[in-house]
Amino acid sequence: MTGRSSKVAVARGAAVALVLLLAAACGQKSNVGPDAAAPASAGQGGAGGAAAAGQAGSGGGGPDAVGAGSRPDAAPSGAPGGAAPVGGSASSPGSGGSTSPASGPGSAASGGGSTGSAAGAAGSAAGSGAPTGRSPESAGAPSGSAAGAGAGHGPGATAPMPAPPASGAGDRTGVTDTKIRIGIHAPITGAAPFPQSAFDKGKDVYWKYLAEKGGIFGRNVEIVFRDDQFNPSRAVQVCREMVEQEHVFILMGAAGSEQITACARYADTMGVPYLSAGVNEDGLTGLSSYYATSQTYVQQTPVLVSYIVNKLHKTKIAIVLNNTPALNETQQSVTKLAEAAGLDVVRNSRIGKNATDSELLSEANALRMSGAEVVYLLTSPVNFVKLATNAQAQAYSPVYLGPGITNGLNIVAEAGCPAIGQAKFLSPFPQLDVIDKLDPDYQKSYEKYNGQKGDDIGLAEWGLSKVIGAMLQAAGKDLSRQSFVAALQSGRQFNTNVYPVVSYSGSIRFGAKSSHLLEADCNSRTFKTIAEFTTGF
Amino acid sequence: MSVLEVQRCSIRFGGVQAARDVSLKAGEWEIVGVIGPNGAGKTTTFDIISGFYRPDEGRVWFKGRDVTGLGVHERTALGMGRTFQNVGLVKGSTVRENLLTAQHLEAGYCALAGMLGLPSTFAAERRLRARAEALAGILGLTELLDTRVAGLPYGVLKRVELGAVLATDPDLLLLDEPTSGMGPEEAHAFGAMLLELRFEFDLTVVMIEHHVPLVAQVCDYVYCLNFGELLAEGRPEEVRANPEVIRAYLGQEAEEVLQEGAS
Amino acid sequence: MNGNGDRPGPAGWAARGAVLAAVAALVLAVPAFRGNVEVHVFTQAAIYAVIGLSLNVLLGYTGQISLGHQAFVGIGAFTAAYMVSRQGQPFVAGIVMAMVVGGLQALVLGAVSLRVTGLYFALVTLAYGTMAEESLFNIQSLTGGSAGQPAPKPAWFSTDLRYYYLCLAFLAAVIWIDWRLMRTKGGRALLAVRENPKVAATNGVDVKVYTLMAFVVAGVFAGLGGALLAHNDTFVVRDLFDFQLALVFVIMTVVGGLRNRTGVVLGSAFFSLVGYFFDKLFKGGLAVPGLKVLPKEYVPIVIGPVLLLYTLTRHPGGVGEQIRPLQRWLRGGRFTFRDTSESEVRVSDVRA
Amino acid sequence: MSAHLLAQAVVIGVITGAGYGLVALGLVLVHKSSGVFNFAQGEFGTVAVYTLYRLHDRIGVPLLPAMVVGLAASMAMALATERLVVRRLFDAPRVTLLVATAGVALLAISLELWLGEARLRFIQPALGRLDRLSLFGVQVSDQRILILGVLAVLAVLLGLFFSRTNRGLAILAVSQEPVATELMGISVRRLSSFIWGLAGLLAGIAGMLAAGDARSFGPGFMTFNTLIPGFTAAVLGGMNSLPGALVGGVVVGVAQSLAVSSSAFKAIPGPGSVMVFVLLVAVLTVRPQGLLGKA
Repeated sequence: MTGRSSKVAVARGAAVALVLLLAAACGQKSNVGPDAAAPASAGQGGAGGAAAAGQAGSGGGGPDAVGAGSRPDAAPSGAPGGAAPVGGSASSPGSGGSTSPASGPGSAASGGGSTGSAAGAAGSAAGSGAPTGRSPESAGAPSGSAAGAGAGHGPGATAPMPAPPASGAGDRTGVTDTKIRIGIHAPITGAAPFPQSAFDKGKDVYWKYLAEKGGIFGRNVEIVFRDDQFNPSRAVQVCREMVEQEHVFILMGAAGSEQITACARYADTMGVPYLSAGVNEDGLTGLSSYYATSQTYVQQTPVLVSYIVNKLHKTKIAIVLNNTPALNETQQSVTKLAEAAGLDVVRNSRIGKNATDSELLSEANALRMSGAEVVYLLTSPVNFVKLATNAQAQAYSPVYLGPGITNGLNIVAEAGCPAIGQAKFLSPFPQLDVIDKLDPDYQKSYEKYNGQKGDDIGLAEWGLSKVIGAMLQAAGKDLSRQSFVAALQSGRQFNTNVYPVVSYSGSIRFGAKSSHLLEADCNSRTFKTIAEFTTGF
Repeated sequence: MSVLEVQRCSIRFGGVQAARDVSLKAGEWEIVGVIGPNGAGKTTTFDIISGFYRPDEGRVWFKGRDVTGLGVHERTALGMGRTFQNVGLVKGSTVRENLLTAQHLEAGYCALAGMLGLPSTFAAERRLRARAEALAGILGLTELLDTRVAGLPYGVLKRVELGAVLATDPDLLLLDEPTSGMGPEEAHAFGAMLLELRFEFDLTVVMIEHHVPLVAQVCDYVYCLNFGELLAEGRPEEVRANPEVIRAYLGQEAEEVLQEGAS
Repeated sequence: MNGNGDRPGPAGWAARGAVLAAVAALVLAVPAFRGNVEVHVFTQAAIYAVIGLSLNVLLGYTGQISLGHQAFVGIGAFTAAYMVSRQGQPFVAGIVMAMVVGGLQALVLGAVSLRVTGLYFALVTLAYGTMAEESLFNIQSLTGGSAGQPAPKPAWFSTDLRYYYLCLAFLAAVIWIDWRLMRTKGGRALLAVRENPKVAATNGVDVKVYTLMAFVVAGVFAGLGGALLAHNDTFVVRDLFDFQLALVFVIMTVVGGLRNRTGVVLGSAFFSLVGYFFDKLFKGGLAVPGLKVLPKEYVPIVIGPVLLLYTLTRHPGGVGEQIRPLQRWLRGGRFTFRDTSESEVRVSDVRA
Repeated sequence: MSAHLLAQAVVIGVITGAGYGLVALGLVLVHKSSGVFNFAQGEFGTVAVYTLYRLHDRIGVPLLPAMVVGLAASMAMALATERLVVRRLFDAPRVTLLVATAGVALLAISLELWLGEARLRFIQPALGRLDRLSLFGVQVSDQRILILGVLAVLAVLLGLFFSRTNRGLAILAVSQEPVATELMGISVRRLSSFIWGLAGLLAGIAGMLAAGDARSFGPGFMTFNTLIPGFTAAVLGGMNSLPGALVGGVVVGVAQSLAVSSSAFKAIPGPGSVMVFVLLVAVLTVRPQGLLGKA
């Protein structure tokens, strides 16, 4: 981490070098002396740019001077580390509000109230900085998305579903008497994609099934899907599209911790409820609109450690995580608990999301040299399979295990067998071998609508949809973002018998207590469920 | 004191001794000719003078200053101008642009200032353009100012090139075969023009030339090179009479020389 | 090239004025009536134009190829993001720093280009881009690693629309600088150096210095483009700056038409908007019978190379060449196709 | 790092380097004959792999015929490139050609993304045991032994081809004296298509071996993984020496794996690419004629 001072030094060096060069360019016969000319004109360069910007400001200025006025203090306060994105992206909704016709102040107030208190209760570092920084934004948020609608109605705008103006009843964006629009983002291209066909087949099954049973108070759910390309920046863009163009009621993230974190932060600034399978807590803690539908990585750690100790009876463990800051907490918790449980952590390493083959090869080699019997693994499926393949090529096959949303999918077994051996992953959803026992409707419905047996990707979507369905049901007939949030925070338990039971409160957003443990079976090249709704061993 | 003085310069490329102990002088307002059969090292000598090559031994003095260590552009800044055997122009640009490019050092503002479009630079540009047009007038190129150089006939190109060199405001003009590709009368006209220009722009001229009549017409002094060495020097008619020179020219250009002798 | 011959009458000027007004309205007014998400796309087009002009300085004016321009841009983007969200500096500081750092890294590469020329230099730039993508942009303390770095929009330009106008202003500034550069000694020197360093030198141009200057200018423009890009997305991630992007930059500049300002701007804008228009035409991707649906993300890299090869083999002048007659007309000249055929090939000549 | 780790890094490096050497061979061939830097060389290989995958893993065509078709595909692509792009730009500056071939590569990548889906494909090892023999504790699979073998054989064959056969000699002649060769009644164009075909074949082989070794491949994987190291290898060899290219490949491979596995570079992410970049610049500035070339 470079300090301010060194940065300044760099700046000075930079300036000097450039000036020297330009001075050289100015040298020779020209009457303008280099030393005099270059710095002066350089100065003008900066000034010129600034001036240009200024004019643009006055020239292109929209209405709202107030919202803008309130910004400058927001920016610096958002500066240090984790809080930055909050303070930063906070600017967009405020602006959204600015361009909007003054709509539903009542709703704004209420929204601000609830979320603000929520953030306050969550007493994390980000949280503590939050309420002051965020309350105006979350207040502006509902009207902000409404504003998006207003803007969307410009010539040729493609918003098939107009958002009804927010009434006193609350923010009903994406909700009509017959429809509820839900946005979901997942990677179907990029570094660690789902096979698109499977994903598309699965995403509507539960909602069709529900529609036949009368929907949710007569409303059917319509899914808007976007590919986030396994890229956080892209994820934010597609979430913007879904919120500001498609006007969805809530957002869901299917997989990919970085994408989920990035999008959740955006959703938070817009006051749009955001649900995803549990991933990292760092960066999500204190977000007023975020809810995890399954255990976070940290929550899964004790389960895994107890399994290593009590079931595997191994002692030498290596820890390999994707190299992203959000997983530092996971690495710490695993290391701490493992050592506490008397395990010997022989290697603790991070590998890049786009690690090259040679890097994975040398990592596999290093693991082998470390003599680890168990590898706690939290990486993208691709890196996992490549790593295992390289390890096997080195005649080294430890037991792989870890938390997972995607690593427990059968495509991983197909790709990775035999290299991955009896890899074990916790998962929010069970595997196909037990689903008929837990929820016979899944296979029935899947076959009904797709004419073939359902796969586990469909199952994952089914489970998540079922949770959301239960929540929408709980929100009651008069559905609005406020009533939905109220239902979630009521502390009521949502039981789907597919995903673990979850319950939230104003301060508890990682509300799941159990997970399923899956194990690779390389004879059938599938994952099998070896423990359902487990909380430890 | 002489404007240009080359002192015993030698240079070799790999095995080839391109120039050995070449020395030559050019006084103010002099027009000095450099002749010699092909491959005699004339152009090499020019490259040493103008700074493209650094001699292994020897020195180059320009206006009483040792410029041996200076780069090409620095010598230009001191007032050395040079043309090339195969026309040295920016072919993609128009005549006007070429004449402007040549005034690089006359601009009187710094590249950065120009880039930022400071008011002063607009004035300076107007000045440069005026000067370019004036030059074009002198060389009878006014009509062609906005035509792209690439298409123009060889003779015209030579004139444009001359204009460009003059635009750099030189004190010394190094002309590499200025009349190549010209007919006798064209060449003669050129000679006449050169004689005028020398006073108009008070120039010292060193020119590589094959056209012996032209050499006779304009040169005050002539050096003859052969195999990279100085073969003879003196006033044109002396050199032309020099038997060694005739022997050197025997073969490729002998008959030419002889008939010149006759005329 | 000033349109010579008879000047147009008042009617003629009116017509020209109308055309210009229409263009201005398209650029300035239309976005005001679109949704934020669309404005975000238009802003990107403006920023791509800045990047295209940056690459044009190298490819067009100095004849130095850069296949690592994603690094130039990326470095600007990450610098700006770092300054704002890690150092708590204001937006302007971020922009300035991005330009300085961009200029410096270009300067270093330029120094290499003085020793390594032509094809080999192209290799160096390619390797440089990949190195930046795989290594530099993964240094967590500076770039946030694969999680990326947030880069909030500046306070006064927090709405997409205002930010769009801000970027237009920057684009205008860059165009102005580029225009003045080519109208003054600097630009003339660059063209001379590109075509024939010997001639340039005899004209008094310090070849080394001007080559480096070109790199610095390109680097500064690219840095600016990167910084603007970062704030437009409010979020920078290394995944954006990959090999494909570098090629798209080259393609948009070449197809736009090297050394033709308007052409480059159009070409760049086109390649940043093509996905958007494609999406408008075929919602949810083009379904070619018998083939997979073509998602809009891939459109630029599918049609880009095709256009590139077509341009190189058929119309080396690119778009710029095709619109020359129109430009001449707007400048008050006649609408003719005369002298639109420049035989000279438009991608840089190799230096011996 | 310990001598043991060092030895391992070297072994791994030699193996990966062999792959680079194969790519470098194709690059050098094309450059020798037509002075083109062929940025599409990598993608020729990827296309071969995709064809093989479709036929073998999807339709179930037996391996050998599928491989033959795959190689044919990469050769076809190479020939198409030569005919439709390179030939049309025959007189254009070489950099134009470079940009054009880069365009071809991008086109191929985009088509693979579009039609072949953006995801990585995993394949089972084509043959034999994974731990055939163990060098310094590095398990060397049959696949890798095969790579080294193929490389050796190709090297010998090409060597013979260029020293013994008329056509080989003719190609060398072209690379030295195009005009003179034309005068001698040898069709430079026919030779050039032949060369490109050969380059395509080499690329195809390289691609299949690489994919088989990594046991996975995706759109543009040859370009992303091997093009720059391949070029660096070729440059190390002076850009026109076939043995030089092979040696260069091994050098690059070893340097890369040393960088990756040594603890010194742990601070830097992606040390491999940094090493390649440094190597490339160093060679070009210090010893442009390549390691084997004479000053």
